[in-house]
Amino acid sequence: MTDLAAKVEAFLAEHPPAGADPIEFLRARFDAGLAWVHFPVGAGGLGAPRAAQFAVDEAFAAAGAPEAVPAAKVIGYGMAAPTILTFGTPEQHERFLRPLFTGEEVWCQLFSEPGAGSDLATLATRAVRDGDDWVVDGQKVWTSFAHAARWAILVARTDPTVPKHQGLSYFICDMNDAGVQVRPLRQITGEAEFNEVFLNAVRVPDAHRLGAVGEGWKVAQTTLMNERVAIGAHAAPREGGLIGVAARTWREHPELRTPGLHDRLLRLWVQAEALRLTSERLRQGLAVGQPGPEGSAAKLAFATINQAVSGFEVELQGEQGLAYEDWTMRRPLETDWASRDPGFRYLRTKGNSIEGGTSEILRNIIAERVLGLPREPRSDADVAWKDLPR
Amino acid sequence: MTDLAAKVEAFLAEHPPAGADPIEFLRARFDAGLAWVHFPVGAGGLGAPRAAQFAVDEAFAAAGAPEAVPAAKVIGYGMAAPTILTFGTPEQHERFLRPLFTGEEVWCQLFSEPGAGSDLATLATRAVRDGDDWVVDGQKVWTSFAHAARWAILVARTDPTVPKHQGLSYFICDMNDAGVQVRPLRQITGEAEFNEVFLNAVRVPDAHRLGAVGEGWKVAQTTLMNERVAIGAHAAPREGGLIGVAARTWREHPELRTPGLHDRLLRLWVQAEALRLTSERLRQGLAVGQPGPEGSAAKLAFATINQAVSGFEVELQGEQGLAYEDWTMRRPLETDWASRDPGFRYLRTKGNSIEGGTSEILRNIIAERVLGLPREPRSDADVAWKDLPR
Amino acid sequence: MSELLYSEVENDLRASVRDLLSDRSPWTAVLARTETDQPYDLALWRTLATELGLAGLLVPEELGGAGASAREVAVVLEELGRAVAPVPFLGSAVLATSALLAAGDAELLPELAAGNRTATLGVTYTTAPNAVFPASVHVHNGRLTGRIGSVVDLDVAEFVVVPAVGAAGPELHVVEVSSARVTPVVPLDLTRRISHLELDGVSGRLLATGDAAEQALRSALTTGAGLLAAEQLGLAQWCLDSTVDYAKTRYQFGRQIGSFQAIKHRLADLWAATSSALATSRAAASALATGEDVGVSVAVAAAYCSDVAVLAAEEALQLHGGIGMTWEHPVHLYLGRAKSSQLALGSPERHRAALATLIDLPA
Amino acid sequence: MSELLYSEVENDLRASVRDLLSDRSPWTAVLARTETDQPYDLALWRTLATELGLAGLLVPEELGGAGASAREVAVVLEELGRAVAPVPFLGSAVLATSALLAAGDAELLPELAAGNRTATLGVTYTTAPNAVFPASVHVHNGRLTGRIGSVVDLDVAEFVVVPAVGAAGPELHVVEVSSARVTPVVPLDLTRRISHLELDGVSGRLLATGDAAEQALRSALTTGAGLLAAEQLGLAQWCLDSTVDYAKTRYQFGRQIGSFQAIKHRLADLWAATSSALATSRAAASALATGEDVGVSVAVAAAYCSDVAVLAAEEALQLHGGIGMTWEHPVHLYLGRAKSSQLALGSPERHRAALATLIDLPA
Repeated sequence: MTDLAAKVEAFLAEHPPAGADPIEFLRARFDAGLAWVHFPVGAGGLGAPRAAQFAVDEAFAAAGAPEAVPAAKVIGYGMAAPTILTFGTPEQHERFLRPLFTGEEVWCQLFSEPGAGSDLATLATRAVRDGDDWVVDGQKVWTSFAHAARWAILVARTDPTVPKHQGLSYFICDMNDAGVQVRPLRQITGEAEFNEVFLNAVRVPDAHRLGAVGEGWKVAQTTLMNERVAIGAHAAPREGGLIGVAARTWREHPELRTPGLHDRLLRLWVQAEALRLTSERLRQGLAVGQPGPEGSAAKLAFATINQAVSGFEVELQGEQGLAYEDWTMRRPLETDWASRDPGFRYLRTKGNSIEGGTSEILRNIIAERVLGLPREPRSDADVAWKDLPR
Repeated sequence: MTDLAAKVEAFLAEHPPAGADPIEFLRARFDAGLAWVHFPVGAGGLGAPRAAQFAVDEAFAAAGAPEAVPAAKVIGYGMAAPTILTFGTPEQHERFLRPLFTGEEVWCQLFSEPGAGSDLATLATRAVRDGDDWVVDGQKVWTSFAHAARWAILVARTDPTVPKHQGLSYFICDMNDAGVQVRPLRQITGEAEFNEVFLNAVRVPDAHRLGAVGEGWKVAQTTLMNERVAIGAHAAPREGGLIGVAARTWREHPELRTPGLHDRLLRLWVQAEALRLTSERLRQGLAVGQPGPEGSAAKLAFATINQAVSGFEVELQGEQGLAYEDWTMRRPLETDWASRDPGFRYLRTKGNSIEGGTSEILRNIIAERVLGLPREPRSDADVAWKDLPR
Repeated sequence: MSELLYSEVENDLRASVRDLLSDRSPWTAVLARTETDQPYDLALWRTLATELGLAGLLVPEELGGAGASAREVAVVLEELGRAVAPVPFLGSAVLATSALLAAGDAELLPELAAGNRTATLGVTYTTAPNAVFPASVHVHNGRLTGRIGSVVDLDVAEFVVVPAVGAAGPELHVVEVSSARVTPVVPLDLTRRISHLELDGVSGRLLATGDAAEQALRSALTTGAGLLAAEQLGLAQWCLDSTVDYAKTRYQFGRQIGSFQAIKHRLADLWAATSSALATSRAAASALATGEDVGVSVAVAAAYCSDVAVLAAEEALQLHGGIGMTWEHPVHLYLGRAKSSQLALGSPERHRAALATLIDLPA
Repeated sequence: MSELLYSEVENDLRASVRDLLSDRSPWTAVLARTETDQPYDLALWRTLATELGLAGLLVPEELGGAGASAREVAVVLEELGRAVAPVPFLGSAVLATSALLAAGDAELLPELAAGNRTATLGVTYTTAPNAVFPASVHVHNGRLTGRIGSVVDLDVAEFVVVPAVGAAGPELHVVEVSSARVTPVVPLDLTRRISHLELDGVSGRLLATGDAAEQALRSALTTGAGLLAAEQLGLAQWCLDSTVDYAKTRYQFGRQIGSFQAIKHRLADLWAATSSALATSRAAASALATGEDVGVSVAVAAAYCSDVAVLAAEEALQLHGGIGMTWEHPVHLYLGRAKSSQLALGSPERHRAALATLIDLPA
């Protein structure tokens, strides 16, 4: 048994998960350095190698240990925490990481704007220095958890006279500020998982800046890289994704089967299994400290297979595929993939190739960073942001 | 009956096709202005509208009239004749058009080079003025009929110090010149339908120039446009293409059928029929003087369907698909699509998306000329040819 | 070979329908209507039916119609598809009208042609032309009892042409919708409604029996499938056009996104597919107009255009990026219509299976 | 969950095979050999078999082999596929060896493992693992008579393991090729030969009968199909790598063609497909090594990698443009290998059909 495994065992012996108060348990886990073992001591970690975290998480999960609310994880764990760790001051570590880990404080991300999607660096939200504060004005979009969040990671333009990547800075924004207005953004499913966030003279103390003024792009890259490392690197059982739902329908409804749909289903099943194995291989690589570039490919394939399977599902339904369960506008904190109807999945999966980096951008990334193909000639790299065509 | 139809009828009455000497018949047809009725009087035509040619060709075909050898048509009829007509002097019309039409003189095309495929304008073959002649040195490639041709249309660089499109001139090259060396270019099928042509101090009289010095690109555009107008605009019967071969195999060999191949065959059949109807619609439009942009799409779809059908055919064959009829190097003047085996078709159709404009270039053309999408930023337009990166 | 170009008359017809729809039924209006209790625009429908006389296009002049052919109906459907217009044209002016025409009705047709009445065909909307005659409604002593699920345009129909089985076999009846129970379904396609129909000893007017009833139903479904292809074509064209427009006006990385080669190539491929869809749709409409080569032409158009419409709507959404995922953008109306239409009047696979028989390519 | 990464030992094995092949079997040599009367490089085969000891990888040490597993064999096949190396490794070291191992042979295996002899499996190369036991060869009085079409690597084999039907059912025999008639076939794949085998009252050595014979054959075919996926993976990787290299060095329009977005995206998609092919191939090799989850893993890898190899070779040809269409460029060697391998040891559809049974997704 490794040292770390022994530490986890000792912790679990001292803090039996069964019946434990989740927040208290998670606070203790943080304080024991077992939140993120690759973080430094005092910041929820033990300075262990990054790869060690897998085994720790699995041990806690196996013991049935309490976890933070799901809304805490996507942005908080996946993006805010590593960024705060890398660029934050000791005071910022102290203030933000523990309640982030316990889920007492939910985080959201204020990056995308209506005019800045794939080209995030062109964003227009302005932050103007005013004494010890920055005053922020602008509009953000596609913000999950905004209506539940206490804090946001925010990128804003602090200098419009320099090329777009150079004029950005990165802040922690208080979502309780009176100038923050959150409106649900209704999607084509009828639901509003996301929000629009309007920032109107929001005051952000300079002490809540992460990284230097003008280095926001560099900080944001850390956030986004951590997002992509996490994607796809999870162990999933066979038929764990949407293909499982389709396979179940096939098994339970012989009357819906046709020869053409049969071959399509089998092709999709093979594709889904191939993606599962690809993700598993990525996970095995990360676990031994060999991160592979398959993360971008996994996200790309995830979107493709989800869209193909859900389109297939609607067709398999026949008459029932003409119907839709419910167009009511709701504001869920998680996407309900499995229990909604095929029509919902058909519409919702359309977002998989857009959210978190479009499939087109991912293909560029693979081509340039993995295959080493040359960038396209660029016209916008040396132009002051304010002079860009738009 | 139209005037033109009456003229054709009178001609056929005077020159009964049955038993006629083909060359004599075609000379008479040329002299009667019924070769290309939209050409001027004296150049094989009657100054009729372009669209009128369809009915004339159909009437001659219906009467079983003699035709020129196939090798005369692709380059001679499709590309050389309209270019000579548009840019040639009366002397050039007089010298070249009649034997071109009768097939007594076969033509080939010296455009592509090893370094200039999709980017034809970057070609490097040099033509240097020497008295009344030009002296041409360079290497051309993918030249059909070169070993059978009397004349070639040739584009060469007459000024390397200006941007690439501006330094070209267009010539008629004598394939009997001692400096012309033709070597078969063997393809992946084992055959050599094409040739490499090496030009070593070939002398071309200035009287054989088409268009002004430096205007070779403009002249070549006429040639290429005429090529593309012709593609796809033919009436074909249902199952007329490769799909007919596959369908025949399917009907004759029940033992090869599987459910998955069945759905694939039907999808391909629908696709082939859709392409046939698209081409038919293009033809109907041309016949009433409404040329549509579907020509590029037809060529694109032709390559796609040919490749998909021939790949399917190999798979349908099962064990027999492992075999290949014959790898012997031959130099055919026509592609033998129907009587060769599926393996030959599988390999040969790979060229359909490359020859005469790659599918990638066709998509650019459709996007820019049909859909009006913006060109990509270009770096090579204002650079002297000699300074281009390569 | 059928005539695949548009005639001048057809182009004029298109222009008048397009003008009306762009004036009266912009997508903002269509979207706003979807969550009200009047998802159909019946005022627009009346204008189309009576002022433009489109409800009676297929009806002979002696019955008060325009005596036009499937070719003109196809042009109208292209425009209705382009606008995802919420009117019961398909159910009333195509499906019910075709069934009544084939069955030799002279009573209801003049009313439909005049735009006084609206009808639909009482079959599940997924029914393919080569399906077996439906047996879910039975006739006893001249009264109809049974259930038909997911009938298109039934919400706003006053009459429904119902296939039923009597003592002597297939029958076709005209039933007043007011005498039946209608249960609306929440539809994936927000712009076209479906409802379940229940008949509990309802009296109908007998239209046809036996082979005549079977043939009339098949004729209506064949016409419907062939002409639905035209609607799918129009839908695909809207998706292509609006995406091309967006790609010219949306800037990212300092360039119009339509200048990126990957996007150009996808739009070029979509244009090529749409051009071919046009050719197949025209061929089907011509075949329906002349009666020649109907089976193959309709199966090809239905199989091809169904998938092109879905592809076009999916590509439109993807290339619009985030904005296309929002409720307040029209792409989802087209996506829902395209995906539902793919299931309608025979899936592509079903049409290919029909084709297999017609062209002798058995499984 | 099986181990999907490469071990250090496997990486070392790969390096030594790759070094040897790049030294001894560059594509120019492979191409030059195709039209000679020695399409196989038997000197190279001897080096691989004896000096590197690769012919006996699957054979236990007590029979003179390396006692390695399918995982190591897969690594070798990746490299052989990458080089389209003309050696009878698949026929001898995989198919015949697996059959002999499963049948408990101790006579020929040491000879094969030592590289003294070469063998193959007497089945038509398209035979799938779940095919019925072949009945084209019959046994009477211990003598074999019949014909087997398109046997892989038979040209250079000295022994062939022949499935035949005797009085009591399935049997497996070892036959000396010199006692049979061998008719070479002109192959689509210039780098791998097939021949027809005719036996006319030939005596063989009986290996197994009944269920044991059936299981041995199925085991050999399953191992073959699962490991052919590794060869297809290597082939796809060569196609990807060489196309990426070409795209970086070929200039058109003043730019490397690899800077055009349409080409970048296609290569990115191909890389993603190849990465997934790797994962499925590794899973199949691990399953064959451990005996766990063999059926599903092999069917998935065979179905997936077959199509990825064809895609990779087709994309390589297209993105090389004209030069790829010429005989003097290696792409066509890979295209012929990929397309033929797609048919080999069960088509993708056949493997999907096998899968349907295993995972309970019936037609």
